[in-house]
Amino acid sequence: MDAEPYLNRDFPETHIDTPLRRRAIAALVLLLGVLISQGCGGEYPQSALHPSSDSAEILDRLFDQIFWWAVGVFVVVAGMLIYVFVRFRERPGDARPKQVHGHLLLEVGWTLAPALILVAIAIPTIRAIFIIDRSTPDPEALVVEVIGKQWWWEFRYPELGIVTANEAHVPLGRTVDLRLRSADVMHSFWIPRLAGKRDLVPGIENQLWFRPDSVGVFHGQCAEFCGTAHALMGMRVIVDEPDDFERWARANAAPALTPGDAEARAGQGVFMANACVSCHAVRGTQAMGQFGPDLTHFGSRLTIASGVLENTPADLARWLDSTQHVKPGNLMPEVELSDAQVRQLVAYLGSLR
Amino acid sequence: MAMTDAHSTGIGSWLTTVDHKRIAIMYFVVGFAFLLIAGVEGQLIRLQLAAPERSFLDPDLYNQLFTMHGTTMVFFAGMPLVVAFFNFVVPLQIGARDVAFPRLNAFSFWVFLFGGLFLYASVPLRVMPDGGWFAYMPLTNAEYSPGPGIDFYVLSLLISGVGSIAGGLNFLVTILNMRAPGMTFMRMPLFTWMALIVSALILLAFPPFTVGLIFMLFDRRFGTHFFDAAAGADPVLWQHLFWVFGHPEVYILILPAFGIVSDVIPTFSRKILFGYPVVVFSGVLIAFLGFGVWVHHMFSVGLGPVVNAVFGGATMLIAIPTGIKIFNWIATMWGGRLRFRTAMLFAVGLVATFTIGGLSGVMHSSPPADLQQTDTYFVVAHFHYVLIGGTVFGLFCGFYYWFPKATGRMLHEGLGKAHFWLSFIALNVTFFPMHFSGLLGMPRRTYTYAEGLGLDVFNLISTAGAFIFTLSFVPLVWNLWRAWRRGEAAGHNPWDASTLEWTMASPPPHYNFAEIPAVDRRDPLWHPYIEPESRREGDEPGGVVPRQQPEEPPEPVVMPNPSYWPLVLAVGMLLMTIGGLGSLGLTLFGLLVTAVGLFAWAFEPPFGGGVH
Amino acid sequence: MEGPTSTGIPNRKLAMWSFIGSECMLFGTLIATYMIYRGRNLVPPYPHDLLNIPFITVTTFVLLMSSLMMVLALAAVQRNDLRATKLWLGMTALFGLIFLGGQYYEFNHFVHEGLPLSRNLFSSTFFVLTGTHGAHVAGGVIWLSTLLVRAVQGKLDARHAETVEIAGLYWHFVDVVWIILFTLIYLLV
Amino acid sequence: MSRHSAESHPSTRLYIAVAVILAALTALEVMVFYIEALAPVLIPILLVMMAAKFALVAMFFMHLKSDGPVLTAIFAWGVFIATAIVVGLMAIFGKFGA
Repeated sequence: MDAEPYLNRDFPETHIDTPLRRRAIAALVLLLGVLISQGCGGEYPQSALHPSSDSAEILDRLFDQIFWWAVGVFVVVAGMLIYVFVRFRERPGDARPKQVHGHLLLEVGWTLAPALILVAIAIPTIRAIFIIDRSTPDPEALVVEVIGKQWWWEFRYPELGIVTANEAHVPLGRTVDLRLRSADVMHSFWIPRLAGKRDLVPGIENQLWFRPDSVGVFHGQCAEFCGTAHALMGMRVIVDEPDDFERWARANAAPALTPGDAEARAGQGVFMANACVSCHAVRGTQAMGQFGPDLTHFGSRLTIASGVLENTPADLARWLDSTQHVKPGNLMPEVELSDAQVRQLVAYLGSLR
Repeated sequence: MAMTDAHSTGIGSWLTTVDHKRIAIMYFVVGFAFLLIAGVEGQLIRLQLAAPERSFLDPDLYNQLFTMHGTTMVFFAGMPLVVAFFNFVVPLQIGARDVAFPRLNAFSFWVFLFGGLFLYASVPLRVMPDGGWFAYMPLTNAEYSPGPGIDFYVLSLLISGVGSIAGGLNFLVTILNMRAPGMTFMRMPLFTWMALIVSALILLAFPPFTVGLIFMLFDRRFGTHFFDAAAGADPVLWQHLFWVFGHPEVYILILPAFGIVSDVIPTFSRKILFGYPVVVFSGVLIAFLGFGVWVHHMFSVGLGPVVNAVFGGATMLIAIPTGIKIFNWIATMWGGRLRFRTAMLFAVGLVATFTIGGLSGVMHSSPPADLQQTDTYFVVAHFHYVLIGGTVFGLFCGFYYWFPKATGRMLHEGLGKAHFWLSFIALNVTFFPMHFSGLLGMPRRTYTYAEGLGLDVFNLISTAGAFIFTLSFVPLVWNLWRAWRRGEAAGHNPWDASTLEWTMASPPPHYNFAEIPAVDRRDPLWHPYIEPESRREGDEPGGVVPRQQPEEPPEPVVMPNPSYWPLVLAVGMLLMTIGGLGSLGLTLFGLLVTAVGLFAWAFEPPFGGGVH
Repeated sequence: MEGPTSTGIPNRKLAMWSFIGSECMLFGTLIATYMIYRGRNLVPPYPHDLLNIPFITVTTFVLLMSSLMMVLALAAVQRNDLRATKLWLGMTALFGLIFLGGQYYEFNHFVHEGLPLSRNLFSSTFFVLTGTHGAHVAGGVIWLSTLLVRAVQGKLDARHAETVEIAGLYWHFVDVVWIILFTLIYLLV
Repeated sequence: MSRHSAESHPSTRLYIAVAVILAALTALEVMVFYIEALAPVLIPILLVMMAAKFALVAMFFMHLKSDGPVLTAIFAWGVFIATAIVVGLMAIFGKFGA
């Protein structure tokens, strides 16, 4: 509302636009500067512009090509527009301009030129489609089943006998062949630095593949609106050195460790005596629930609740205490637990490494 | 009797009016109100996203807000505002006294209004739909969305869809059949041309959506299995039906804006449109191709390389006719005498910003590239550039252009320009950063985002831009108020424009044309200026074109009678719709009212009473 | 105000044809759904368990003949033969009613054989597709009945030939749709 | 095109002839359906006959043949887009081959 006194004045018709336009252009230039400096530096764990696999690299290179064509077209159009504004602005005493109906050659020209640019875009596009949209040709690929559920991810390694949630480990340099399914509604699997999106459709198995080319923790999340906690349906893909991956796979294929210290043992008792077991499985115990994430090796994970919290004792206690506050709408009921029970559960779950 | 009706301004006269100009005003007012409401919803969304991990809105409310924002903008702000311009401008541009079916026109308005009111009844009841404007199955089935929220969505779009189809029918027949003598197709103003194309699009695009909505309603209500994977169905079918409609819908929203700009740029360049036939046929081509590209909303579904390649290619083709339009607009300005009135600023603003939106569109016409862009803020940026930079700027352009004709008052240029620059800046500040946030990993429809993803700055700038948007409405409203209090008289043709609507007084008399004009060329009002060498074949150099309509009709004019029955019919349909929430009795009663209204309508004489 | 039109086609007739064009999309979408889901039904009963082709051939024939009645009614009203107009209009509506009766019998039979609307994918697609068509027939019967009443009242003569023609266009279109449905649903099982 | 030429109106005979052809085609369709030997070509035969019936009704009963190109264009446009959508959707859902 502070613009009111300024606007209250009756402007002569041309008064406002020159200074305001200059200011607008200045603001835009400034903004662009900020954005570009922002876009090029810094840490972007979920960026499509920083590919770390062959598959994401193909998409990024294609995007780059199209982007520069687009910039070229924009420069031409904007240049013409600016020229027209400056050159053909009406001045006092101007006569009516010469009337022109059209120009065949020009029309043909600006039909053909975009068509040629589109051909230049279409050729690499089609080449990329027939690489990306097919199943991987690599027979050595590591098959990982991904099952999207409201609002978390289940990962299964049929060859290795591993079931885990929200965090998938994969070895560096080996193609990963994902088989995507949904347990309920539409989801979309998206780890921008490793691959483009692929939807998880009820009743259909989709495929997606990539071969990671650097070690690290890659962020991803569900990209198809899937209900209340859609925003908090995150995941991590951890690319390990092959040796580390072997170690992880061996450990995770094994049944759960029996807790050593007393507090953790007490926590196991709490876990088994409460509703936890009806939804969660801890292989090697009588907890065999299938509805929630498999917790057999929960202690080895980086995050809780599909990437919402760090997997620290304090955060885990917070999660057990008020799941609905941490991740509103999620399907884990809030179980009445005493502080001591929470402590014991934290110890138990932390021991499941 | 009817003669007094035509001139009275009481509430009854508005409820029974069949005058296309009054219906246009009602469409405009209601559509504008919905635009403001949906704008507030968008502003709330931006407030929530101003910083990471805010808890200003809880997730359910956020999901409801973005659903209502999208649904309202497309169906209850965008379309009615487009139809408001059809209503006001088309009969005037083709030299007609009204549309082909005046009562059907009133009916279209009432069902649209009731559809919108019905949707917003979910707000006080706190059961707003929360499945997105696209309402993907199976999230929106009875299992995953048990409350009545989605039913509000389905039913309100079903009822307002009836109004849209009726409107499409009306304008198709009006433009084909009601043209003044001599107004051949290739002499029609561009806005009328685009209205014709859009009417055809509405007729062909809405039925698939209607069918999809009925399937959804039946799945939710009667236990059918249209989208039930467990029964052997494929929930992706909903996406197909939705986008078979949804993509033409985009053109339903953008082509009228193209039409407006194609009329405004020549006027303020003092130069006839460059390549008229090319601009017309590129519009036809865009509409035609629009039916063959729906899968580009679904590249990540996994339909296979062949399907994606075919639809990606078809999508790229659309860039050609779109580019042709832009180049022809620039060529029209080239060599002209450009007067930068507010309407012209919005027109040129459209050319600039739509180009950006079009180019980002080309980026996701490439299916592999789109796999990184779809469902992210990159797409949000794209379609806001297209829908604000295109549709909304086009509609504002038309608003500033035809306001003097509609009201007889001039708007203030300074305030108008303030409005333009604020909204132009706001558009770019709000949506340009979203290209970055999208590519850096921000998915759409998320009520929050984590810290440490590098998205904070972009989101903060976007939110700031949204505030500028809100601010941009201040000079607009001020301008309206000022015009109402002390706007200068507009006269017949304040812009020295070339088409028929500028031959009559402002505002036009209720019969529009005292004498139906005879037309023998394009841009009839400019023919004295058009040099002989640039005249087209068939233009008679000395042809007589009425420069100005006479004050009074030389002969009595028979106008359509006002009628209550369109309103009654619409009320009947509203009752059926409300009954659709679970009361069979109410549905049947609504059916009865509808039937009564229909019969009374059929047997009421449409013309005769209103001799002027 | 209903003067000569730019195309020479009366407004209402042009509107009816445009509406029919729009209806093509409505039925097209319904047909597409039926065709896509053909053979995907997982739960019995299946189409070939229930569809009775001889029976539906008879009702198809009745609907086809009603189209003949309809053009005869139009021809009659155009030459101002009111007796024939009443006869043929009445026959058209009657044949439409017989078709609807057949459809009622068929639906009822299916439900009794264990195929209510919500039974499976086949019941969903079949009932909604043929039911939408049936609703169109029912609307047409009501429309023709009002014309018949007007004719009996003596308020329908050659000046209203256009009204009859438009109702006829609608009626024939509904017939055309059934020609397609008959082949796609019943003969291509 | 006299409107008052009483009973033996030429168009009446035409309409009856069309109706007879329609009935015959319908009978033929059902016969074809029951002839085992035609099973491999059943679909194209039925589709051709269906299209023929469709065209007969549209051209003669709905008078498209004599009513001029505008109405034909409007109708054909609707039929064309609808057919394209049906065929396109069926192709996407793998209904042809595969």
